[in-house]
Amino acid sequence: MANNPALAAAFERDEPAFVPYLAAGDPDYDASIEYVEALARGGADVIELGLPFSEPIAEGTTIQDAIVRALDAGMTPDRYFEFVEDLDVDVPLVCMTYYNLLYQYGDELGPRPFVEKAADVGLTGFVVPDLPAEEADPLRAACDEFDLDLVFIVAPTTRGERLDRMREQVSGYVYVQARLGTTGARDDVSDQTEVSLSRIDDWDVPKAVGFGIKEGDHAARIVRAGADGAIVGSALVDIVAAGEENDDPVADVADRLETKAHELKQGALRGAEQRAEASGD
Amino acid sequence: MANNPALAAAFERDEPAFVPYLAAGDPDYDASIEYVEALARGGADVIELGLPFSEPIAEGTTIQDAIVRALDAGMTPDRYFEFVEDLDVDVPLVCMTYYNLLYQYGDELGPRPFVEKAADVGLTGFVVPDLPAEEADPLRAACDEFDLDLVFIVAPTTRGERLDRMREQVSGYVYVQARLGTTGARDDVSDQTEVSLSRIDDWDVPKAVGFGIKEGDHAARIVRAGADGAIVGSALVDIVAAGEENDDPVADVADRLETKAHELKQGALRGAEQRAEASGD
Amino acid sequence: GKFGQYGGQYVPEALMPAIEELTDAYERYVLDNEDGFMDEFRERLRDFGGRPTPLQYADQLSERYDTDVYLKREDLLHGGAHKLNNALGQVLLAKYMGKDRIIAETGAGQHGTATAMAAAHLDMPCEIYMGRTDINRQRPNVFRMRLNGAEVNPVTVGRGTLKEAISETMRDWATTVETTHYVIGSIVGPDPFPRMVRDFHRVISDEMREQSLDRLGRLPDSVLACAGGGSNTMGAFAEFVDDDAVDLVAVEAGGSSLTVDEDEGVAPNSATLSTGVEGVLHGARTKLLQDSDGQIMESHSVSAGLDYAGVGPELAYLVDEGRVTPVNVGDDAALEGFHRLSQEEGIIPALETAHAFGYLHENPDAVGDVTLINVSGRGDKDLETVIEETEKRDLDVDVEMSVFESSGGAM
Amino acid sequence: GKFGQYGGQYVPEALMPAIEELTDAYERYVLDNEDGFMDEFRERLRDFGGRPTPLQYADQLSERYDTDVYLKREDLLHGGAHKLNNALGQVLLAKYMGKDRIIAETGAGQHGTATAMAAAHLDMPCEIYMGRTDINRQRPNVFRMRLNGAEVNPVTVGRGTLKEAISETMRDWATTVETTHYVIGSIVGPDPFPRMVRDFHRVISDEMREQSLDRLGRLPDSVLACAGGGSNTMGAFAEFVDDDAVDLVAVEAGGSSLTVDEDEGVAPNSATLSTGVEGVLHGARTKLLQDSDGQIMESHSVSAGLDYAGVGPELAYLVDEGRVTPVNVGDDAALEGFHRLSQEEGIIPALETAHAFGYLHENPDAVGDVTLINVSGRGDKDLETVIEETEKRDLDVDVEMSVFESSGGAM
Repeated sequence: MANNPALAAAFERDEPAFVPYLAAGDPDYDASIEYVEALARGGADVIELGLPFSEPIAEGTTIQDAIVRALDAGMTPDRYFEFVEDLDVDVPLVCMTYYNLLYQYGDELGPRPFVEKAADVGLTGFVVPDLPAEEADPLRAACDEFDLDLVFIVAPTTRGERLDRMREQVSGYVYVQARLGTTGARDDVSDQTEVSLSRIDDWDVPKAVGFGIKEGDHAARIVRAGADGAIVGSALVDIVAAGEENDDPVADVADRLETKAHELKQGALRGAEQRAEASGD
Repeated sequence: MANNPALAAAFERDEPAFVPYLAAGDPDYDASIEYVEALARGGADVIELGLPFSEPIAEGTTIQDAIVRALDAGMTPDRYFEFVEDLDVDVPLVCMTYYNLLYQYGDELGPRPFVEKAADVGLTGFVVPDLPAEEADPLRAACDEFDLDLVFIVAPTTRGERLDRMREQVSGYVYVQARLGTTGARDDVSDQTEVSLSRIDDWDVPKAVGFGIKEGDHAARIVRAGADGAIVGSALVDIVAAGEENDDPVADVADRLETKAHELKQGALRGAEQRAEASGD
Repeated sequence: GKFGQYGGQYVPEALMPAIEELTDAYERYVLDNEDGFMDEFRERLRDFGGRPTPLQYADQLSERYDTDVYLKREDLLHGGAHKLNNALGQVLLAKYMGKDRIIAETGAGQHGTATAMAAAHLDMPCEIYMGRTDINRQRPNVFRMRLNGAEVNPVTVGRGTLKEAISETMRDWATTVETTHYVIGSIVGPDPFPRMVRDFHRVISDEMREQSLDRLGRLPDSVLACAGGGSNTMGAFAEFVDDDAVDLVAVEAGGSSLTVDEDEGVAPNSATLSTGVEGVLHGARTKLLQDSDGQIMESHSVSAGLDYAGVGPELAYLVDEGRVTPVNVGDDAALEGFHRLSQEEGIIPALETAHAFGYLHENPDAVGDVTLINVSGRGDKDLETVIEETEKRDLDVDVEMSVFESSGGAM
Repeated sequence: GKFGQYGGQYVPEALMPAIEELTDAYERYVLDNEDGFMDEFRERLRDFGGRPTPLQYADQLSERYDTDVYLKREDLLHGGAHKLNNALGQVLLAKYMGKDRIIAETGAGQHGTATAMAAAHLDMPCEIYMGRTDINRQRPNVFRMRLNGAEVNPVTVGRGTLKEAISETMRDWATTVETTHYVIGSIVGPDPFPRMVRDFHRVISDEMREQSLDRLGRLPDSVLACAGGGSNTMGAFAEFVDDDAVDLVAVEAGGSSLTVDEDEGVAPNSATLSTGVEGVLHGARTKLLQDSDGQIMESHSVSAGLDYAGVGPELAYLVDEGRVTPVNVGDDAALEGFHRLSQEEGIIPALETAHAFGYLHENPDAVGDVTLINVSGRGDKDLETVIEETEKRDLDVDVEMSVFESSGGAM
């Protein structure tokens, strides 16, 4: 199920999707534009573009620090929309942020003004980590009105009725959380992925897996386990953070991001091949 | 009433007694010997010789400091008795100390061993500021046994039954406290003296007044008010303290003490003349 | 689990199962007293906590303001504040739920110390998240937590204070949710926390109401309580909400000013009920101090325990309904209230509590003939702050500490 | 007014009339409840002080020592220690006597803060004498006294600690005796103080006995209390003295050693009941730490509140009679007791109190099946000392405070 054709198209190609995340405006507006465009060049199929919120309760320290950098550099919802318009990329952009920013935007309380503006600048959907299915009706309605998608996160702890409720609400893709905890690159990608995917096997949305994917091999492994896409955030934010810390030229950091994106995309593709071999397709 | 003939004799002369106080061993053994002897030369009729106790609750800061100096220089009850023996003076010595030192001395608890030793070295009596008449029976008994006197302090607050109890116990002389508070030289000598003296008018012991007498004129005033003697402590201890502080030669300090003693004795004599004139004797 | 439009459960999906499990446990153990949970809770509150706490007539204040002032002495509860009611309730509940680890956030350290005490008492491993800044300025409370055997985890992100500590604790919980219970320290967070924390603190107003009827034969005209997150507030109000004739006054920290610096993202107050705007923070929809974009402001109060940009959703609702009156009192008046209660009644209150006395002083005619004030905590923790902040100011009530400088003798 | 050969009234004559006046007031108001004095006292103890304090079952200690351990929670009394019972009683008595000024001595500051609180509560001017050394090492308690409006007079003579402060307060009293009452802080001093202070603290054992009978249907096998001057001790024992089957154990501070340095005049302990010799100090005949000449020793304990060279004459008597068993516990064991109670029961005790738990740990078989321990005060005042003293030692129970050094993040 999908509202937004562009986002739907990204998952309809006959290959696993690579879905990188960066916080918009990290470490500053101009550099961030370069970095996001580098991801696109590196093979991103969808980009989750973070709109920084001051209390990011679902993020680990890596992304938290990125958010602080972006806020300090002056990122706001309005600047975010400009940022999206300024980007020269040809992949669908999904807005990842917290509910309060959606709720406060515009003249009336509630998510509709934000969604309207998001549609206007060409965003394709939302991931809102602090908005469970139970509280999502107003955002769902606005998304439906403006043909945007609303992605939900399925956690390892999500079971039974909760899965049903989420299945009713989700569109675009489902974000499968590979392990408990907050975002952050880890060396292990949990075996839980396969189990988690099996629980939502019959959902009619693409399944993208995130949390802890750091290298091409990780991406390969989760795709082999059945994922339709690999979501990668912290491993990319680490590159931005290192560049910032070492005062590296923006172009160098952008190159590194492109290279990393390429590695991850290739990993995902490798995983798809392995899956095909394994299943004898 | 008196047990000790020497002490009795000191008050039986036809003039007011001058009763100075010093802490034995302040600031050290040898100097203290000189100082006490200087008081005798200056005209002392009786000397109250303090045996330093670590918790002198009835003393003001001046004498308290003297006691600390004496203790630091090694004064103990046994050294005190040596001290008395070493003194070359011809006036009766009264031991002023706290009850615990009397109580602990010797092989058995209780004041008897101390009193026995005191009699042995030639002391004539005791002033024990923390021993009210109610608790004095054992010490009284020992004093009677060894012909020593037991002086009590009558305070401005002492009234009625308490006076009667004290009258039964007192011997040698009665120490009339000129004002409330602890020992210490003050510029004023309270008008309370006359009132206090009138309360014990008919007691058959000499009345010596202390607390706050600092100059010859003070001594004159209390004698004029009816006192049989003037007790002076802090004003003399101040001289010792100043000498110690300025590192003055012992002989100089002794001279000053002798001069001061003389002034006080003369003041007392002047008071007696004025009293005689006023009563038309 | 909502209070009008307020409340709800705005948390990461990974936590939702735990929230559902907790809701179930709350309903069974707390609301239905399953397995005698509430009986054990009340018994431990009595024996370990020292309940009931007295309702004391304040001789001096009553005379000064010409009205009968009664003090609800939550400062006498074990640990020195009302906080133990909730901490003990939640740690005990975690035990009934079979959890084997406790985590909590703390700002000034009061909730952290209460949780550490309760966890030690009930033999549960406990970790407390506390901002680095708060750790450095609240050393005694850190000592107390460590002495009670709790781990104290410094949170270095952001300004290193309460709101960062809450976010960090939620992150821990998202990782460990299957074995761990998160003891939230106020009537905030996702449902069922606001209801549950209120119910653990409800004993305050339950006793107040009974003591008032027993002693005075009547209900009070007003109940005053300071309000930060709002746990002592709702604890003191809960049983009076249906008594329409009893005024319920929530005294917030007016800080140094009610105006806001949007550019710096700083509100020099924590008057959320008076000036906040509806939004979503830390799991609930409620009134918040936020800028026009929805970014959360740094709040400020001389009292660390009121220094929070949100407020319990139930209080937000009761204010909108007109049942609770929000008022606010600035730093200066709170400090004066602190000194006045210390000097005149012999009770050194927490700086949080002192705000309620600041309000009484400024509005003695507004509280009716009988007013009950919740003395939510004692002020031992605030001594250094009070002395420092008092020295900076020219207050009506004051005290000087020159005894430390002087070196002269006593006589 | 004597306990066997102990007690009496060894004070300067100037004070005797005040002592007689006080004796009269004690007999009329305290013993005979004239003008409803005791009724008002009990009411204020309840409402202002927070009585009754709980008798709490100690789950963890009971299991550890395989005996039923109950804690009498005097640490929950207003001010954080049993001291308020006496301070409130005496300040109220002074008011009934028509005095218009209060003076008191304090060592660690617990009695001083209790007196300052009581004086503020009852609107009486108050001055506290405190050694210069103690002032500098007990700053929080000095702050509390000042905040409650009391003057704090530094005593610079000698070592500048408790015994000098007592002497100095007696000096003040000798000057101002007509308008001033001296609130002595323990069951020491001239009669009627030891009897009177005991009677104000008697409520502790009165409640313990009743709680024991109510809860257990029986009396305990033993009652443990720490003993410095002995006020919490006699408070915890008084009502049990006639119950011959109840062992009464006074736990003194063994300090670093029971041996004595005569040359330096220092006893590195305050085990007066165990090692002291009969003598006269501060108005009473009792057991004392003194050298063979009768000079009073400097006592020592890691716990400032036990650090006194004397002891209440009634306790000295009860020890001689065999009714009270004196035992002693060294600094190390007291510190371990402190940590154990903090970590296992969630109660941070005063270092004084901790001695009783040190004894329990060393002698779990000596206390019978049911033992009641008086938790005479809370340990907030001792945090810095405990951390410092713990770091110096290699204890069985320990806690490290590295959270302050670390600068890493939490995750």
